[in-house]
Amino acid sequence: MTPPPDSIDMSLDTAAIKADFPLLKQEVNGQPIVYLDSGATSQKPRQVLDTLDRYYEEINANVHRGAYHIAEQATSAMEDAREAVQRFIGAPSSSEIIFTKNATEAINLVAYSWGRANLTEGDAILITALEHHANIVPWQQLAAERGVEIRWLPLTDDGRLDLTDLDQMLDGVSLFAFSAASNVLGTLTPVRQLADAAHGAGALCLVDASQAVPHMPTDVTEWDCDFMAFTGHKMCGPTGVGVLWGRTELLDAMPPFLGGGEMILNVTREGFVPNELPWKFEAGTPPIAEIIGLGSAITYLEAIGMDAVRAHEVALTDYALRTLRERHGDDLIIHGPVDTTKRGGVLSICYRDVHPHDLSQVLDQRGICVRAGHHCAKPLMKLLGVGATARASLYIYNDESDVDLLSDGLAEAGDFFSHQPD
Amino acid sequence: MTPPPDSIDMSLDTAAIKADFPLLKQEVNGQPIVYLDSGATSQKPRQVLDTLDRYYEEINANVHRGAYHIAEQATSAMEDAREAVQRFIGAPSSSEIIFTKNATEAINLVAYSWGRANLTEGDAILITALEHHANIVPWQQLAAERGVEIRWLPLTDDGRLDLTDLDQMLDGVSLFAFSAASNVLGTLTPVRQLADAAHGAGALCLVDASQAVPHMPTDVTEWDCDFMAFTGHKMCGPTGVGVLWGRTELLDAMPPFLGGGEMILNVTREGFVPNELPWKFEAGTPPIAEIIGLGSAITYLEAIGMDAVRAHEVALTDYALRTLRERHGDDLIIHGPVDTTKRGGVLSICYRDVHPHDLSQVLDQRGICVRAGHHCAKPLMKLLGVGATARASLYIYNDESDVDLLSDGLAEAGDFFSHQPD
Amino acid sequence: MAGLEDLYREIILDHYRNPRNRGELETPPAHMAEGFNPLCGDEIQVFLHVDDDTIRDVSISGQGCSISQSSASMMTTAVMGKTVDEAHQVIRAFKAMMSIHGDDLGGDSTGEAQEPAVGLGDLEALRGVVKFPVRIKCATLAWNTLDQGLNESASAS
Amino acid sequence: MAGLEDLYREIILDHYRNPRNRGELETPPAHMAEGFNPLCGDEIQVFLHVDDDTIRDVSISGQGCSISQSSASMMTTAVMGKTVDEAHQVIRAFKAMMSIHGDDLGGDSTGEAQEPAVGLGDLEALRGVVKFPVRIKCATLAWNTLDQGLNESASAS
Ligand SMILES: Cc1ncc(COP(=O)(O)O)c(C=O)c1O
Ligand SMILES: Cc1ncc(COP(=O)(O)O)c(C=O)c1O
Repeated sequence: MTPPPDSIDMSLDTAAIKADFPLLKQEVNGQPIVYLDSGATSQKPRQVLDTLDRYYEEINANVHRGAYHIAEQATSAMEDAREAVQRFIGAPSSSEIIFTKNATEAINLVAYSWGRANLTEGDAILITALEHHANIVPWQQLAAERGVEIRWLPLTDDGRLDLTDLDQMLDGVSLFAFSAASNVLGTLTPVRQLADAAHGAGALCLVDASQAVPHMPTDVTEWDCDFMAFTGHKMCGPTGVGVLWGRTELLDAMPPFLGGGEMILNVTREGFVPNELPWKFEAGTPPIAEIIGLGSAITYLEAIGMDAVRAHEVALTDYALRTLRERHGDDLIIHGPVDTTKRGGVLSICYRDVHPHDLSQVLDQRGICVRAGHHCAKPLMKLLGVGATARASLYIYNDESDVDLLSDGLAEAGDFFSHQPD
Repeated sequence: MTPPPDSIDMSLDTAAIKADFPLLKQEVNGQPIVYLDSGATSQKPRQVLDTLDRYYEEINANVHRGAYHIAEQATSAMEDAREAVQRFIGAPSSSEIIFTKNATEAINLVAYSWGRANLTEGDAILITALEHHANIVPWQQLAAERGVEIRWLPLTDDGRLDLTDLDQMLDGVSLFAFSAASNVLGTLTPVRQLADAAHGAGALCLVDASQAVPHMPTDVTEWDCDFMAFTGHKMCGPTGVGVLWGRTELLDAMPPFLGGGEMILNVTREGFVPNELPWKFEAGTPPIAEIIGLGSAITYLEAIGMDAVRAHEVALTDYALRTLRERHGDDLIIHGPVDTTKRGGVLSICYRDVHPHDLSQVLDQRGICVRAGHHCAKPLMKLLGVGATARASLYIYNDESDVDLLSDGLAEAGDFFSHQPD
Repeated sequence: MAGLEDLYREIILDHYRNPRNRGELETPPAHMAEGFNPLCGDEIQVFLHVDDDTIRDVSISGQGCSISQSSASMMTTAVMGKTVDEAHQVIRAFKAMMSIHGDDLGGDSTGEAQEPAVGLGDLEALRGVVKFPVRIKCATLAWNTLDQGLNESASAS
Repeated sequence: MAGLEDLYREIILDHYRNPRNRGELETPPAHMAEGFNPLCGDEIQVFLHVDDDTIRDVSISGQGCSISQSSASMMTTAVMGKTVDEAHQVIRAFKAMMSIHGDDLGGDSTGEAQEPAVGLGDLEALRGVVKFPVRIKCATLAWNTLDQGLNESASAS
């Protein structure tokens, strides 16, 4: 919170970036759209949409099966995307990149395959108080089925993980599953430190990086984690594709999850022999166009540079925290860490006593898209003592004007709901 | 096999249809592409690609979560697609339409959720000798885990189901899982009769309709089946989306499968309350664009009319069987039923002693796309006594000229491989 | 596009700011039913004291947006003192008003198209909600919970 | 785009039509290793009689396309009578030739870029296969199976 008050060094040319995103040219109620819900899903640049079109218009064919020309091209485009993902997250081998339909399936894959094969009554899993349902419910399902204990790492008052008792809580734990970045509080967690602690206690760790991979450089080798999950649609990619990364030794030892075509070496009436990695975990026709589209999204983000993406979001988040608090003072609560180096551009807002749902309705009237609700993190909402928040989340195409319009919208909502009818 | 020998009543205007498919304008080796692999995946019409573009350019937003304008539009476009699917397959309620990533996930959903909740040691499942791996492996996984018995309904010599001992084989069976149409032999199975037999024996039935829904009118109510699975990419839709339909009573009683966002009503530290149908089975961000694209594919097919689609394929298959056999005589084996009213447009070919892989390579040189391999049906290949076949599969955009080119290509491949080097 | 005034009528804001029949009733004799809106996190508890087939008392607790809270408040005044049958009629009438666009996905949509001839009074103010499909679930939350509560207390007695 | 003649050289067709060392060996003393090409359904059995660190006899059964069958046939003539170490060298050289485009997805691709200096003789005829990426798995199937067989018979003895 120390930069000079008025001029900000925006490392990105947001005007040029915005121009790449067709949706951001839309109008709502005659006003240009102000998209502040990238935490739910990002918009897609022209470049990614063109990749999808080209795929369908030029090389669409089922992969790994045909010896003909376009089938070869589709297969190699898909495998190129796998290598793009590998590079983007610093994975040692592309055969460790498993494509799923979203981050949720990626985490479920671990819960079903690794979890059912390894955990029984008396074992324990540690998660944190700020997890998304995607990193809670699969473990609760496993817990209910197997009698596995779930422990919850608490938070500090400003929404960071409270590590005071971490080692103690890790005692006897088989898996520590945590988010790299919170989709409600913006909190960035100290992934490497948590992974080290897990390993020190003999536990594996799984990182839900759904809110991190789109926003900053990611390196699973540096993180030294064991599994990592993220989702394509939050990082300029299409819907319908997610990624599980895992260490080869672990993936090799795990039984298959979904069964069907592609994931087998041989099938007889007596049984089947699973395929090699990564295909062992990719049953059926993969989301081919979507995987190739994700590869294109990675190319797009790499051209901007993930360091620049992060720098932009730090600067813009800082601007937002500063100007919103200056203008709205005590009318406004923004949850999560105040230090912008410890958080991402996710602003969960409570404004006066206006219910988040009503707040977002008023903002929508001005074309401002924010999300109201529990953000699939109900245990966290309970901890925060709220039923819902309104969440504005920032990305590469947002700039100060978006924040200023949000600020105006908050003031209007306050006026509307506090105006006395009689 | 009784139509007049030379003039065929093609009910479809294939030239106009072909013009809707951008990929079919591609050239391979300077020759127009001849796409005969729709059994693996179909090509996509301009109309579906436009729908995808419009979704991403105008209303892309995460569904069921935002109160803002484009989120409402995205949600209602997705739910409209669900109603389109409901109508298309004759389902009584749209809440019985569950979107998955492909047919494979749909069948796995039943195997994991219904299967694990209901079957134990001593129970039995009946499948058939012509199943795709997607309808074999999930049951083998379940069988290995639970000690469930798998029975295989045999085939007649011309590749139809041999129903002689059906009732006996159904004795003690909990689930009868079978394909409505074979992806190797083209065989259409008597779905209603099989469903009645299953119910008569107290078993449920699951229909893998992946090769049926794209090609003919489908009505699950008429079929009187219990579960039905199919996949979007084989019916002019995008990759990344499939469908499970199931009866409400069954789906309601089943535990959730994948856990995460969307599929819950409430989550506390103690556990979760599953959502209502269909969302209970749709964890995480759905393949939104893909679902909407599938809706668009259905609109496209409905405009043609599924009766007309089927009539076209019957006529073209008949033309193909007739002309190929006339010209190639004993050099050619086409597996499966000869009666075109009992089969779809899937032609699994063995030509002289040319290996299918080599055959498809020669065809590829002429721009003809056929698939060589086991078609994810290894137990069936073993029964046929072949390691692989070359498969040409027909769809709405194919016409006689495609068949004629295939026929020429077969002759060339024969020449090439029988030509003696010395 | 519909404007904010279509949604937030004065009478709605009034019930939101000054909710009627707010609080908890002692259980038993009252019965408590709980409802969730999984989309926005709203939770509601409906307390119902049914005696001799008549709703003797009804109250609301929980949290929610202006639409869900005002709908709940108006609902309490609409069904207070009514017989269970009459209450079911009001529930049907209200739900019919909320489903003009057939947005209600659950169940089959045959039949229920016509609005039963029950006057809705103040509740008419919520008619504008159907123009904001996402908010329909807010408006119907209390009603679904009441319905559930009536069924539960019927089967309990 | 590469033409058919790039793929189907005469020598390949010759080995396909007249496969060398086809058949089964008695096990034991021979060892049998089995390989699958999951993409096209090809299956191969490699029978290996290794004695005193030398491949005394090798034969092939199974089914496959012209590329996989001719590659297997040439392989038998290339390794027959060779020591296990020499055989490994040929395997490495052949696989290096087949992976010029780095298409081999499994394992890390560091290091192996250079081709070892082992003459491949007739096997050079298979060089054209790399222009047809789908067929690389056909050409390498026998070799991977031989590799596996050598390792298995080493650990068995
Ligand atoms: C009969 C049959 N069942 C299931 C499938 C699996 O479909 P998907 O790969 O889209 O899951 C296919 C297609 O490959 C098929 O032909
Ligand atoms: C932290 C976090 N984890 C997991 C998810 C789930 O992603 P998806 O819905 O794409 O599976 C999300 C997004 O909703 C998220 O924010």
